[in-house]
Amino acid sequence: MSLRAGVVVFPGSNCDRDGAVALAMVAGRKPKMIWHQDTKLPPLDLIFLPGGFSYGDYLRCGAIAAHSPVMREVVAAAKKGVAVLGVCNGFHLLTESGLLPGALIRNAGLKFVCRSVDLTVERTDTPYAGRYTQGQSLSIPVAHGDGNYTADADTLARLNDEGRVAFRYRDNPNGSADNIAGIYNETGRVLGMMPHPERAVEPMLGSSDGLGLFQSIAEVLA
Amino acid sequence: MTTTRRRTTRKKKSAPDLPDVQPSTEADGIAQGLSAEEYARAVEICGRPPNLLELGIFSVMWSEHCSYKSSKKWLRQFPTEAPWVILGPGENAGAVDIGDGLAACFKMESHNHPSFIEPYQGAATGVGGILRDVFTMGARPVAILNALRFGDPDHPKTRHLVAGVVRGIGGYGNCVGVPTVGGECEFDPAYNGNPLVNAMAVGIAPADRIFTAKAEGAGNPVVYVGAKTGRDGIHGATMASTTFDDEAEQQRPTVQVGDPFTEKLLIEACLELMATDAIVAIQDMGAAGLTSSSFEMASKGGLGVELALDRVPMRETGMRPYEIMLSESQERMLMILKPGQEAVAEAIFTKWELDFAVIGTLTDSGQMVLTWNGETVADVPIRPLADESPEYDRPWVETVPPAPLDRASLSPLGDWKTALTKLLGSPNGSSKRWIWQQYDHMVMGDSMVVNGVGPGGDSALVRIHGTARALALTSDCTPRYCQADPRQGGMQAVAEAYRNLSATGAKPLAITDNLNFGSPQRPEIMGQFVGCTQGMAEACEALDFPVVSGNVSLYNETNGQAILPTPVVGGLGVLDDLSKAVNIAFPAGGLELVLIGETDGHLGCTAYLRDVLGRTGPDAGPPPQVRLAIEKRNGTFVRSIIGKGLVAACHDLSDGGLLVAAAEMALASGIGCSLNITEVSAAMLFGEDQGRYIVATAHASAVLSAAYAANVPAGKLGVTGGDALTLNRGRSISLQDLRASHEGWLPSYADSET
Amino acid sequence: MIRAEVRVMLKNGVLDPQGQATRKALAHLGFSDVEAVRQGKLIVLDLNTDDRAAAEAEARAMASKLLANPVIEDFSVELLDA
Amino acid sequence: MIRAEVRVMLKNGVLDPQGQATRKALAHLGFSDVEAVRQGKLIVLDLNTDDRAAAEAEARAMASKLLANPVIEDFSVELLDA
Ligand SMILES: Nc1ncnc2c1ncn2[C@@H]1O[C@H](COP(=O)(O)OP(=O)(O)O)[C@@H](O)[C@H]1O
Ligand SMILES: [Mg+2]
Repeated sequence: MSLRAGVVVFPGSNCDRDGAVALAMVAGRKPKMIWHQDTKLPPLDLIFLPGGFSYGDYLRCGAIAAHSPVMREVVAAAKKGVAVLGVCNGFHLLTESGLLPGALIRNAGLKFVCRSVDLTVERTDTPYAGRYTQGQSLSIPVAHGDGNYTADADTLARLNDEGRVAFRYRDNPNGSADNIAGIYNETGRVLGMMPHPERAVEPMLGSSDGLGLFQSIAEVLA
Repeated sequence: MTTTRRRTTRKKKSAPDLPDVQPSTEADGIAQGLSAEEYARAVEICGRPPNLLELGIFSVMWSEHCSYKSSKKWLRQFPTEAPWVILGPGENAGAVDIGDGLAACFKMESHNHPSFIEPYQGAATGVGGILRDVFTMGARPVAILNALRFGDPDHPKTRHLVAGVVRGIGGYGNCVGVPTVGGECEFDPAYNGNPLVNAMAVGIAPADRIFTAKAEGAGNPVVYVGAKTGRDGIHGATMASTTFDDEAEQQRPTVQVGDPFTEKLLIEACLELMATDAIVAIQDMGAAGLTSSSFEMASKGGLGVELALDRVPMRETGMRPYEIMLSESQERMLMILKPGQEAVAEAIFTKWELDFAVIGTLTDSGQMVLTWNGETVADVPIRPLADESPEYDRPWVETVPPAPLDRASLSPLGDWKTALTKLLGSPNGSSKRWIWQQYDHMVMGDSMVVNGVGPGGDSALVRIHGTARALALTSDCTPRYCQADPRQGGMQAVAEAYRNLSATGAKPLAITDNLNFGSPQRPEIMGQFVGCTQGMAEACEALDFPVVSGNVSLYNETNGQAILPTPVVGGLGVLDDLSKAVNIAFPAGGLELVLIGETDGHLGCTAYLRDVLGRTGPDAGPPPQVRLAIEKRNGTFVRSIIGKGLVAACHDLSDGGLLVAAAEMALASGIGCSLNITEVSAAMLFGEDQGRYIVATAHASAVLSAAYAANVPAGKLGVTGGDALTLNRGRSISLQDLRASHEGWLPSYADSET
Repeated sequence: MIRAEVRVMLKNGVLDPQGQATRKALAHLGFSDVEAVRQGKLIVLDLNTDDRAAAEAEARAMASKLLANPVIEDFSVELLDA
Repeated sequence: MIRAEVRVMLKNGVLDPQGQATRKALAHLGFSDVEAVRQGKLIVLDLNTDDRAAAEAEARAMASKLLANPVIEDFSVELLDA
């Protein structure tokens, strides 16, 4: 079986095509593009919430999109165990819709930052990280103005204790608490991360380190 | 969603009461920027004094910005044709064939004045405007470049302008999801009162489905889409100087604010509609908004147009026809649809939550007729207004280039390491990473990384999605050369773009330009304009590198202090096999370095003179000569050896000459080099002779014999390796020190508070 | 018509990078007795109603549903006359 | 210590894309009688002084020098007690 992936397109999404290209590379077929006003999801193994500026990131990043009709379905699907990967603006959506704890605020440097960063793989026993090794260093780009992860002390302690930090920055580009670059939900099937693995899937893009994430998905979820 | 819903005006006025329809006088004409003679011509064309609304139309259509009245004569010199050119100047953007049935559409535009008033919004709306020029043609935008010029870093306004402009460009480009892949950023006191913000956009369209602004078919509906119209950017002077001052405060024109989110929706909606068969013609509403867009579409088709202005979606209450016609609200487009296609179009725009309104029809009357609540408020002939738009042959005086430098008068070089460090760490020579890291330069997943390096090379490389080809993109101009010798400076801007493309292996195809100058009413400024355009035309001709689009920005001066003549050239090239692309970074140690081209040691007008010796202006001598036949020969040679796979890295020599180029190559990868240079002098190390490249190669003898065969001067320069830059096996400077200087200046300048 | 103002501020304890940067910038401009700066949002709503109690309830509902993020922000609502 | 609040709003007539997007989003959520939404900034300053007149003058100076952009924004200042 090949991976049934869906990429949700919100007004203002702009990494939807990049995500679809990366998923097609590993899935052997094109993912379904899902419009934000859709009220029913097709059967899917993975829902990809892409980066970009949904609704211009006006008001708060991801806030308006989190209330779109399709997000109700995404939340319901996630609760039933469907895997959901939110990258960048997709991570904003996951926190805004309550699928992941905490919030992402303005970068500590106040500037948009687009560059490659080094990440440490914190955990490999999830559908996203099986192709990596514990502690492996990945070079993956970030591109965001609001990627500064914050949560209250209890939440941070819980994330750390329960091993729910997916990746940490080796050189923190945005001031995130505990160098958090990505986190899982309780089951490890929902992952939100600021770096863009879909921008690191072939040497021409400067790194293929993101490919392992998509390969893991294809292997485990299909 | 508004379709044809009527807005109620606060104070309902019937047309005859509107100030807009009162007859104008010559004084009104002059107040709106027309000359007495132009006003007389307007009266003649109308057969009566135009009313104030009509006068507004004449005034914007005949403005320098829309009519190119001072520049037209000189723009005609530019070569605009080549077998690969699909559309030359005259449309929203130029288009060239890039293979695989695809076309690249591209253009550059300035937003200098708005960026000075409000740096963030000025720069942002500049990006928005140039993107619209490109997707109007049916091309999906794939890249943005930005060419920036600021005043003296120590001038009290500069830091704030740099921060605001860069944030604005990023704020818009990042949000619409088009990568900003390259550009320029220079500082000079001549821009203290007048920074330059030029933005270039590049898009890709199917070569056989390019949309134009030529209206066809009387009776076809005229449709307005996008954002609503507000009082943004209505020409301040015009408003203030007419009798329109009741409710003055309320009607004050406002700064244009960009809405990149709406632009993103507009891109998607327009491209979706373009994939159907509904559109006859399409035009974005740029400068002079609805006036120039409707006017141009009708005049290109030889038709008339009738618009019901009360149907225009409006953001504010109480707007009058004059304001609607002259508003420069952003993110709006005008289209002519095929009959009966309104519903198809409306459904798409509704899906993207954008305004859509049928506001008029094409006619065969040849007149532009505007109505307001059913009453005619303007009726002007289109053809005569377009045909008789003024054209001036403004008086000009030729710039006399300074006498050659007396080399003996220059202080001796001293320590080359100090000079190199200074050049690499000067405001102009420093790395612009601080800028491009604030731009999403990777979105869309086609920005190429070669030898481990993305931005910062000679040209940006953008894969043509789904193909094995890539576009190479660059923007170039050396204003200090243009000031000293406009003709040579104009040539050099084109030649440098040609070199920057060639240095990646790409075949240079065509250019766009942005001609930024002071007031054309001063003969010495006009002389700069004439000289620069002559030089550009010669270079384009000689290099087979035609001009397919461009923009002119005049009157860039404050208190009689003009900017340096700045004809920015945006170059586009194509690589047929992207795997053959190279960039400036040394990929490994142990490679040999070969210098291509001839070195005479020209020091006039160099960065060395300016940044190390502090000599500028007439004191700095003439710029280096551009020898076009040699440029072409050397460029062709470099492309051929890259194409044969003989080259591991390549960089052209520009500001700072040989040593700066070698240092930039080393810094890009972190691999050093050791150079052998017989004469260690400022002239040899830092001279800016044109037509030169450094090539790193594992096949030096093949490169040298190919050069010999092609009659191209070439010689071994050194080898790569280590972590320092070493001269003649003697003294060296560590890359770490060079990097500290090169990467240090801009962040420490721009991020400090005072 | 009733005008409601929703004031959204970061919760105490949540780092405010913008406020901090503003404080530094003010200090550089010579405003030396600024102890602390917090930056928030002001959202002004024009509501098509004349019922003040309903307007307030509605504004609070909008704030808690969309305008503020309860994880990091507090809000307050004030009514003005439009 | 005196607390001053600087309210910064876009001038009348200046496009407010954030406010517009928020209004649409509220409508989608079923808040149908929202006529208009404008979004501004609220900057809360804690000033190390007890002189209310001086505090107000200082807050105004900060607003016109840094906190508001006079080209597109208006501001107002209000004093609270900290
Ligand atoms: N404003 C800018 N935006 C993006 N990139 C920039 C900007 N300014 C400079 N750069 C990048 O920095 C590098 C050096 O610029 P420049 O010195 O003008 O190059 P060159 O001399 O090769 O034309 C180029 O890769 C250029 O694209
Ligand atoms: Mg170059």
